[in-house]
Amino acid sequence: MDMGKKTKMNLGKTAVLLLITLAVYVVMKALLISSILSSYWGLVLDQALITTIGALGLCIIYGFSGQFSLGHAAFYGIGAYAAAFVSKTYGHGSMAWFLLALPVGALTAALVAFLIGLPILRLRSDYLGIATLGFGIIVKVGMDNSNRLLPVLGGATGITGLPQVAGFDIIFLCTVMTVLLTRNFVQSSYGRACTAIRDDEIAADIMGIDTTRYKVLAFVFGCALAGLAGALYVHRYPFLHPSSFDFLKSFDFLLIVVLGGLGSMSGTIITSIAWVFLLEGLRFVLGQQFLEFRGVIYALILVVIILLRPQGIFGGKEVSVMAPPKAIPASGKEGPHADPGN
Amino acid sequence: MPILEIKDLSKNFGGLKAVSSFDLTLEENEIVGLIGPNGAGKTTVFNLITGIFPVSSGSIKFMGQDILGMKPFKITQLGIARTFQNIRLFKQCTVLENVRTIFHPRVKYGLMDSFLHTPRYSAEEERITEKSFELLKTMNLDDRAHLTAANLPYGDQRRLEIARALAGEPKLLLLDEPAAGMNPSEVGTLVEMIRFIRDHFNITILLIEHQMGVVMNVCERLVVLDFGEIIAAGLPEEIRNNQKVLEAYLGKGVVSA
Amino acid sequence: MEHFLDQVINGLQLGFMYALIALGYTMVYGIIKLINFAHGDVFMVGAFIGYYGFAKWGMPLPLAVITAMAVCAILGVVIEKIAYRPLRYAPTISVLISALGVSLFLEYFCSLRFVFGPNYRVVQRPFEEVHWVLGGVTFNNIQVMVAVVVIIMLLLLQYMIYRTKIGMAMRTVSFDHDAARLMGVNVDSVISVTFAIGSALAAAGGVLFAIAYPQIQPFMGIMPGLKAFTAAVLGGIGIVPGAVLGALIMGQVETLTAAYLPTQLRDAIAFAILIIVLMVRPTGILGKNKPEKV
Amino acid sequence: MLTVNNIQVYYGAIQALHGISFEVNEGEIVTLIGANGAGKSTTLRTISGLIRAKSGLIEFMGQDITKTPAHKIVKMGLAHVPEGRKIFPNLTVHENLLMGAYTKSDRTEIAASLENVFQRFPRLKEREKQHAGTLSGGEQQMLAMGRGLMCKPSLLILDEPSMGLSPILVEEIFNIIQEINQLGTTVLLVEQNAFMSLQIAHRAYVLETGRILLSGTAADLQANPKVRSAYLGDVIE
Repeated sequence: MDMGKKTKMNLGKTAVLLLITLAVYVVMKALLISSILSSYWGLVLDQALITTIGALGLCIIYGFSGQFSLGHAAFYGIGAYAAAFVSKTYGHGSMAWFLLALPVGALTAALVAFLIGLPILRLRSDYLGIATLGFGIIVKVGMDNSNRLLPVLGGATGITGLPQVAGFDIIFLCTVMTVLLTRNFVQSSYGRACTAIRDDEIAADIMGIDTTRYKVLAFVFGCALAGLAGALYVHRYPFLHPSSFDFLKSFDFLLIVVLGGLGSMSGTIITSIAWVFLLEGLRFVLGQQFLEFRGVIYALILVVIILLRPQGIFGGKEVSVMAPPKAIPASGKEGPHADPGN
Repeated sequence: MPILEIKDLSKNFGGLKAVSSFDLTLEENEIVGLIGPNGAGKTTVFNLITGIFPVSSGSIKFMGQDILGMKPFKITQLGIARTFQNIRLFKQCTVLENVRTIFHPRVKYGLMDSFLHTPRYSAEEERITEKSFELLKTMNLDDRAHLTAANLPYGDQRRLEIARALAGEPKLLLLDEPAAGMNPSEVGTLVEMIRFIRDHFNITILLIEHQMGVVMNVCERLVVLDFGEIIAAGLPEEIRNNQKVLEAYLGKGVVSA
Repeated sequence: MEHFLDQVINGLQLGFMYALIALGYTMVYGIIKLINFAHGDVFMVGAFIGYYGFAKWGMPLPLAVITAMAVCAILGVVIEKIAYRPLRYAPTISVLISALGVSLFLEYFCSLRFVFGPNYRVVQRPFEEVHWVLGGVTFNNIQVMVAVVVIIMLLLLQYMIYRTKIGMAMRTVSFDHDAARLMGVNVDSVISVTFAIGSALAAAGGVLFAIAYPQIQPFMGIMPGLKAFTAAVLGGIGIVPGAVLGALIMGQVETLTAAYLPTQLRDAIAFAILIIVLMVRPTGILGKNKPEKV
Repeated sequence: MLTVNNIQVYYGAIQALHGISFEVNEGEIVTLIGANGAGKSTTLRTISGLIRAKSGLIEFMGQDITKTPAHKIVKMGLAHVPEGRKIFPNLTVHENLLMGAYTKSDRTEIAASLENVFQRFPRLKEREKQHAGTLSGGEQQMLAMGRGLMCKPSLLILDEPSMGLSPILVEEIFNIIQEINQLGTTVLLVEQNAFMSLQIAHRAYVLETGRILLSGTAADLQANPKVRSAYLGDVIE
């Protein structure tokens, strides 16, 4: 196999991935335009994609780097508020300001993640979990009282009248970009450093990897994705309320990532979409009369899945387009041979 | 200049002396064995060299540089690599990934190249993969490159740890019981491999081992540790006939037996 | 100053209740390393059973408390058997997700109209509230009751853990399952007992809570559960005196913040203190940091 | 008394034992020797029920215990002193010993056992109220053995009792093992310290990577050049 063949294979996978997404896009678009998919289900679809972006962020943090975060929704919320602030104060529905609000949301979340991550990522497993959970609650209190700092943020009553400029197209595009970026990151040397930390932090350290640095890197990247998801969310739903970002939302992200199978991007993507549709689907299937059973059924499904598939649905595996190309050594070139005597 | 110079090294855990007044000088290209009964403090010496535990007193110099108080990853990046007595592979990763990961500190592309998979990324990945396969081949593991590390038999896991350590391009390699859990034919191969590694990669090797077959065959010099103190040092033949060593190591009955 | 002491007493009352809940978290964590998110909901079920007992079924209060404790002990054991035990050898995160599922199940199930219903209920206390003033400090009979009940339970628990065979077995299981098995300890039954005791304590806490802050609803367990868990981590999770210490600190922090700072900041300050403590002592105030063996 | 027949054990996908068979007769000291990683501890853990064998049969006192849970095996009279001792550091010496008699409920019997253990290990009596974590290595080993004896086992399994002990202490421990055996307890001993254990054992098995390589009387194996070479490292052929 010649040099560059592997590169081609990688490009090949990217091409296949893009083709699939294009096909999905065309089908979805057709369904939406022809109103086979009602605007209500269109909204659900957008929510599913936004959830996917946020969940991929946690997939990086927890699934690939092993950092147990129970505060992911806080960063989703920070992104949402930062973007809402930009759009509400300056944008007023302008597309250019909206496009600016997206990176502002992501970067604000990333910045906060960096500042909080540097000290708390020293903590291990459950202690880190509870510290991030605590951070999430602090952020929620901050949102509830945000009007004291900036009246436009609305405090406990939330913000209304946000311009709904995000549509299916841009949300879909952001999702595809997120999937590609995450995949590329995971399949790079930086991603491998993170995965090594997940598997054995001490060994990674002793094998020459600056563990603090890569834990923070993964955390910042994952939180930036949560921020991006939040920024999209506020431009899709006209009403922003602090309770959308409380710790129960963090648990949503967590259970998606775990049910999908830790360390599986494909699992995270599919579970995100399935989970959002399941929740709405239940509403639909149960009808008004039995709607109150929705929560009970939802909880039961959760317990049953985890009992049946403790490793998650995908159990760390990837579907082939998301998997790294199988590296094969260049033939012809002889490696050194130990060729031991016996 | 010696590659490693340890002087008067001591380590206490609570009141317990794990290592005391330990001296060791390694010259370039040596293979030296560190032996002694279970619990003698051998692995502690490795942990002190690689910076896992802070040293209680003494000095450690690597290629003339004082490495006391450095973080483990920094010490490794200077050129000391090791394997672990209780195998510590990146279990959920493939064999190949385990080796490729260790190239990270010297990788020649940035984060942006990672995100965008630029040509620079591709070329460098190509190089890392080639080198990893060379190392796997050296350790007879190239046909298992895509298996998950956790599913390898012990012998293969031990050899993978060595391959992984070599990926750090070390000047000094510390092997902690490389033969444990291997069958006799694997042990024979291992002895050859250790010699090959020394010659081919031009490195110094310090190894802890219980199987005397390996130690006597591969080491040029031995240091015997018991209760954290050196009780003997010298050529394998000398050690083999040293009564103090035989008693400490094999039990008192051995001489009469 | 008197106002301050009044607040300290209020904080003590809250802290005592947190302690009852925190003990269940810490015992379960000590034994199977699980953050049992369903624990706060067991507390809620306890509050409801107790309330039904004394308000609807006409039980005397002590009997209502005991009934709530018994029902919840069984509930705890059943939860462990169905949702956690099958995952004994699975990754801890799977068990945690299962616990989340159980937690949601209890909340939504209890919200069903034919169970407890989704709405707040105001609890009619089975006795009148009586205030006393002693040396300028005000306190009431509810606070005295809470203190007495909690202290009795703590002493009983202490006795059980340190003076009985099952307590000794619990301590060995929390050190090492295999070593305990080799002594002839049936680890599964010890785990069941732990869940039973933890849940019973939470139930007692629930009934006290219902009487002290006379309002109950199916989601009432979430915040106290979270606070109690935080208290357990603050004190050093897995350590019984740590849970009590952490709970008392949490109680004080909360009431004092509410009294002297904007009330809305209460939760933020409580969790900020947790984070700061963990920065200084990564395993809590009484926690021991065991270095990993290399 | 104990028959192990062709047991195979896996850790996940890795096979740790490739069909081990051996037996221990009443009154014997039998030792399993071999290098680190040979599968000695795994064998013991399988016998005492901590790990399940994938196939094979283990019989103790004529009963099939292959699938019996560990806590029931203890009750049948098999005590296992694990590698690394695993004493309970936060329990006192006294409590540790009581844990050893966990399966017993007769108070006078327990008191008698306690008396017995204290007689054999007077050092433990001196430290009765101390937390076990504060004991020295040798004392911890004595505590672990004493704890094992508390249930008056008919078979005592010892995993690496000499680990980390000074030669004098090792000798003391081995003397005690011999005494215990002479008083009627059968002993299955796993040791790295091969020659020491061959001296007190009646019979021995040599393990290598999950298989039995050699077996025979201790005296025969002690004289066997193959064992000597495996341990003393004459040139590998």
